[in-house]
Amino acid sequence: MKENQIVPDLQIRLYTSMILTRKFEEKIVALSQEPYRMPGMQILANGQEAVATGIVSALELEDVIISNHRSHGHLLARGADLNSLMAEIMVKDKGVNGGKAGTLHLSVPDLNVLMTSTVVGAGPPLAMGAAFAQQYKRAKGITVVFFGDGAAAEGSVHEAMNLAGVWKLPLLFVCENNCWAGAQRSEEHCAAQHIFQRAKGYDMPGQSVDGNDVEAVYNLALELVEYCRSGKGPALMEALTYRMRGHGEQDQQHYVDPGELAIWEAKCPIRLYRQKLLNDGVLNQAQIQTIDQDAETRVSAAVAFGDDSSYPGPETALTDVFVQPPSA
Amino acid sequence: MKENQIVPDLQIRLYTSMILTRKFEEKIVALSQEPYRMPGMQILANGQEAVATGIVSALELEDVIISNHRSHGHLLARGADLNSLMAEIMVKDKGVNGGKAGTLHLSVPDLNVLMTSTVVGAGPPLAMGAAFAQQYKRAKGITVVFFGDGAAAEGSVHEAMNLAGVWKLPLLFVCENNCWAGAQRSEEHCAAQHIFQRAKGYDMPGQSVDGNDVEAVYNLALELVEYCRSGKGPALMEALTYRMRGHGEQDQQHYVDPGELAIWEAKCPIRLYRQKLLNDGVLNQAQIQTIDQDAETRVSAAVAFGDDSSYPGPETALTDVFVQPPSA
Amino acid sequence: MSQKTFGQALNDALTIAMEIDENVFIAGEGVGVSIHQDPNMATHGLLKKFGRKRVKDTPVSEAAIAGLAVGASCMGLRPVVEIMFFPFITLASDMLVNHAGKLGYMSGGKSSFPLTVRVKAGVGFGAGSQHSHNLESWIAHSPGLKIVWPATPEDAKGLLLTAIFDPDPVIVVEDMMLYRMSGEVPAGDIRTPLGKARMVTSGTDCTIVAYGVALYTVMKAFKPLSEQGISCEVIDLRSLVPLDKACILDSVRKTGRLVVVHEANRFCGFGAELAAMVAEEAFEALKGPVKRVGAPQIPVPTAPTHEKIFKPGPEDVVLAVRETMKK
Amino acid sequence: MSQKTFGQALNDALTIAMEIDENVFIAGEGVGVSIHQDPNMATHGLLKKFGRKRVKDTPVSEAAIAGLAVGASCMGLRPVVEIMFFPFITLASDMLVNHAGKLGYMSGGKSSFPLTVRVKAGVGFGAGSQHSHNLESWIAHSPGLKIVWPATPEDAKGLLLTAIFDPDPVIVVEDMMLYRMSGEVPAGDIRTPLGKARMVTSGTDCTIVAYGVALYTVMKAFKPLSEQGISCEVIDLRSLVPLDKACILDSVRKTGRLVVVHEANRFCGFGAELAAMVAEEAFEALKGPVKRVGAPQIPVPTAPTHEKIFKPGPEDVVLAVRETMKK
Ligand SMILES: Cc1ncc(C[n+]2csc(CCOP(=O)(O)OP(=O)(O)O)c2C)c(N)n1
Ligand SMILES: Cc1ncc(C[n+]2csc(CCOP(=O)(O)OP(=O)(O)O)c2C)c(N)n1
Ligand SMILES: [Mg+2]
Ligand SMILES: [Mg+2]
Repeated sequence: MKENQIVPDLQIRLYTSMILTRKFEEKIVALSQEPYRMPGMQILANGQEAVATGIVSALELEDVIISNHRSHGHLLARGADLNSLMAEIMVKDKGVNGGKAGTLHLSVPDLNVLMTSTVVGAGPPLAMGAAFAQQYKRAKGITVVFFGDGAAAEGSVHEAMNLAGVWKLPLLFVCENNCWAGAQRSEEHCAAQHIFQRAKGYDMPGQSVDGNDVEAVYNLALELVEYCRSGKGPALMEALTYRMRGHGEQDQQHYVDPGELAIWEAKCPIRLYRQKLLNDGVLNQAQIQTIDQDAETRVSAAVAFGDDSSYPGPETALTDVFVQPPSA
Repeated sequence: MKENQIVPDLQIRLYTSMILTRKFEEKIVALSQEPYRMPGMQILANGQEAVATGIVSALELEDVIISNHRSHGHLLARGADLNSLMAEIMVKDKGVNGGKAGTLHLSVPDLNVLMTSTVVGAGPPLAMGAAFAQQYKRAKGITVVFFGDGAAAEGSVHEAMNLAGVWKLPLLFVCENNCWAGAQRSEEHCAAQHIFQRAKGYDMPGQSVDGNDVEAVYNLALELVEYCRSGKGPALMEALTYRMRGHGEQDQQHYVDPGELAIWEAKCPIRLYRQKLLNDGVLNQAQIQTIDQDAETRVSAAVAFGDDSSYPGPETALTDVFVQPPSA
Repeated sequence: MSQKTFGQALNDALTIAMEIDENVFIAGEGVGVSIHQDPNMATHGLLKKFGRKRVKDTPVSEAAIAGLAVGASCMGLRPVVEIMFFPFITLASDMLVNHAGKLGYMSGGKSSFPLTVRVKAGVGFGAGSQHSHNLESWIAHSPGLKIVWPATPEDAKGLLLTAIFDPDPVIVVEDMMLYRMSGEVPAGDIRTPLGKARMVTSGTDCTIVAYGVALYTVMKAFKPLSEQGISCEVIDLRSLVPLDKACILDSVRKTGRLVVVHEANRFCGFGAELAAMVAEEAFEALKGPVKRVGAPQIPVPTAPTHEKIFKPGPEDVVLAVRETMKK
Repeated sequence: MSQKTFGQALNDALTIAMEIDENVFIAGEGVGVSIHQDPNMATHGLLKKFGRKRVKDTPVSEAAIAGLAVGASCMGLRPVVEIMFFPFITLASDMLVNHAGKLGYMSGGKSSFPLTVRVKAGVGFGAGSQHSHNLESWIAHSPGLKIVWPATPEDAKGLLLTAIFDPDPVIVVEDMMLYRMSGEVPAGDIRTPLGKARMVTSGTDCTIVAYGVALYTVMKAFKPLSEQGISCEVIDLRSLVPLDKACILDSVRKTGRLVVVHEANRFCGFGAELAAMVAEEAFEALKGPVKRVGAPQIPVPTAPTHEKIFKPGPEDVVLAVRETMKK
């Protein structure tokens, strides 16, 4: 069972998870600047680490996670192996999906990170299916799906919320409201001020939380996960946060007010939490340094692992289309 | 301008519109029982006349109507020509759409009944487009879209409500909640108790009304139409009513509790209104009889008109695919 | 063996699948309680037999129905979901094409999606183009999806059972016009293999390939053709993906001619694939042009007079065979 | 005439259309404010020029974007909406196929839908199969929809302008890999007629039909083929619906051979239609098998090594031509 109190041990784990994600993605930033190192689009959750860490830390391993295009934090918080994750992001054959997923479609079924869809809004109906399976099998696990404020405009999200509400599925909807969908602000894609306000229309609890406060996220997640697990039905959680590096690594954020960026920079979930743990005496400078250093070491090792593996062989392009391919 | 008070003249029009719809559809019931008279599926609004009449009577002719599979009432309330309507339902060449629409896809663009889609849930995004055109052209009209409680589960409805909310379009969403979608009850397809409860999630007013009380429908429609027309944005109206003849004419309603049917039979919007007008001295028995008789006469004439026309000629099967067909 | 309608055979398959595997469930609009009280409906009586846990009436939400199937199948269940009419596949197409068909591949083989989608097809019930629109070529064009189309009660049962227990996503198309057709159906758990066409008649002059209800249009043309001394080899395709290429190519190598018949629009229809394949891989055997019989490029019309124009008839098949024989 | 990139040519077309007709507006995800600050994007700078009334950034709601176009066009506007990437057409497909393509027909010609949908296609940017999936054969199979696919900056402009002012729904496919390609583009309001293919080279041995970026793959094969003494007639299709059948058939009647090239999956791809049509209508002229060059039946892969397997290259074109010449 998860701690339902914030104890130092947990606090250290929360910090460690966030800093690992940050270092991991900072490395991707650096590599993206080198030509041909990082094929495809790199879409990072920099600034949103507290959401992934806070929520995934409140889950049991049997709980299923469905992720979206901004997935690295969800996977790392779940404890995915850094090496095979980095290799996959580099689209290499030692990657967790053999170089067939790339950064956008990572899945680690062994860890119940069941799938990642980058069709915006597709996660919720998929998650609804997973949660149905849990209910059907009377499993203890619940399903958590991450989607953005932009995704909330897709019809599929509505269908999934409605059906989950009717069938009372063990499904936690997590909307990471990072103020943007591409270059559009939330006000341009969301009619209501808050996405959690829709919950009432599906007869489920809906709450919002400061998504840059990892303990607040953790606490609310615990409460709502418990609600879902108890069989009462789905719940909707909206985490208010900010996307610090723009939509993706190609995005220069020309449309973003630098003042707004500075405000959120000051609210960096990791910096704030580091300060809090120092103030509260949970960790001292040296211990922080060790943790940070360790994260960097692991990330470097992961890159080395990725570098050490190759692009997948051409022959594997044709496999895995079917489990049971037509006999030729 | 529409009367914003219920005056006798209006009351008589409301009654006349409802009884005309009822007689029209009762004739379709009768003809459906004869072989080959009524091709396709006949889906009737028997019992729901007060919704169509109440709302459409609160509109101006410049207002656009988007209808669904249960469309006859919407069209008749708008004043569509009975002859060409009946001929179209009989799929004849003198039908309003030349026998290409049939009962399910009637459109009378001259009367601003712009289109009818029988893809459940498709009306709202289409209507959103029409309302956008009105806003774009700074037209005075608004758009009204009719959809069912079942349709409210479709993602397209959510997308349309959200976008109409963001853009503040002059669009009245009318959900005819008749307790059923096919053989499923509202509770099986709607997570919340009321569909109007979703309005808050789109920052629009949402209200419900007794859909069997034509004056109540008219009054609420007036209020919400005025809201939409004034440029404040969309609104959602839920009319609670009942589908008396089942989903369509093939439906024997084996799954419907006869007790429930009896309750709603007693709440027949036409019977109730007739009684009220008699009680209030707005009409006497003889006047009622004249109106009813007149409706029947018009309906019979329409059937004769339909009978008098033919199935469309085979050559017309190939036209109207494109306005500008490829030059051969 | 017993005499069953096509619909009863489907019902039989669903019953058996649910009996032998706890992980099979069915879901869709009205699969439990239906407005029809008709034993020829595939899901008739299943709610009573298996209860609300395993027979799920859903809201009118095609994307969610398909999403349910994708998500639940990835968790090890075997969902059998229904999309009521073929044109509504559009609403489920993101889930089917971009998810069911691709996520297994992108997982590097770590995930699988053993789901089945039943969908009703067919022209001729006067409801017009929003209820009738055969889109098999869309599915067939999408990698990672299988699609089968039974023409007989026996295959209805055998293909549906195979589909349900296949480890990949399979779309099973049910021709509405066939539900009431009767035929011999073996009892028990029978499986018709995917990717094996059925030789209906063997012949020497022309190969005719069809599937679903179009097969019967072909059979109606068979007699007049025989009378004209033309010997046709008729193939019931049964499975579009995987496709029994060998059967078709072998037959054309023998007859030298191909006519393909389906109810879908001819332009870019599945017949185009068959015709192209033969013109590509059995060209040297061809003695006359390949011919496609299908609908003209118009939406499915509503009026009976127009439906006739749309729907290929036996006379169209005869004409096509005669034309390819002329050369 | 001036030198413009493909993207600038599209931008030019949109600008002109909006200048000459008040009823033209554009809508889509990021068509106003974009994460890209790139003059080679079709909608670059339009928000600044035409304002928020006519340049509408939308929520991420593809069905609603398409519904907006259908509803607004029926009211007399000329919407030009963008669906960001081709696989997301699935989400808009009910609106496009069941509504834009059918409602005019079912109205008996009373309504029309002069809308344009711009969609980005293409393989080779490493985003995998949920962002890359060319589905032109879906659109082409759907009655009532037109679809064009420019390969040059001039056609990008001319076809987009024609599409916008065409009275019917037109899908304009934009190959992402072409946005930065430069070429001569005439100034002013130019219109490329729909349904007219462009003869790129004339030749005597083999007809090669391609569209979009695949045309350049063909051109890369042209030289080695010439060197081998094979004279190819290359046709840039430009418009898939309406289709310039006469151009293709005439060419094949001259050369006796057909090779079709596209980036979409070969199975049930648009090339199947072209191959079938030729095998049906110009059979007597064929001297060798029709050949289709396209992607194998797998989702668009992510890894560079896999993308190479997927994407047809000049060597595949050479091989196909040589194979049909052999017979
Ligand atoms: C169906 C679909 N439409 C459009 C896109 C392109 N796209 C990718 S991410 C994105 C914005 C999503 O915004 P949000 O859901 O808020 O997530 P965030 O990027 O902010 O994390 C868009 C429009 C897509 N991937 N899928
Ligand atoms: C997209 C789609 N799915 C399913 C259907 C089949 N269908 C026709 S009407 C109907 C029920 C609709 O219920 P509701 O919206 O409440 O309207 P009502 O029939 O009660 O007026 C269904 C499921 C359809 N026409 N379109
Ligand atoms: Mg966002
Ligand atoms: Mg209803």
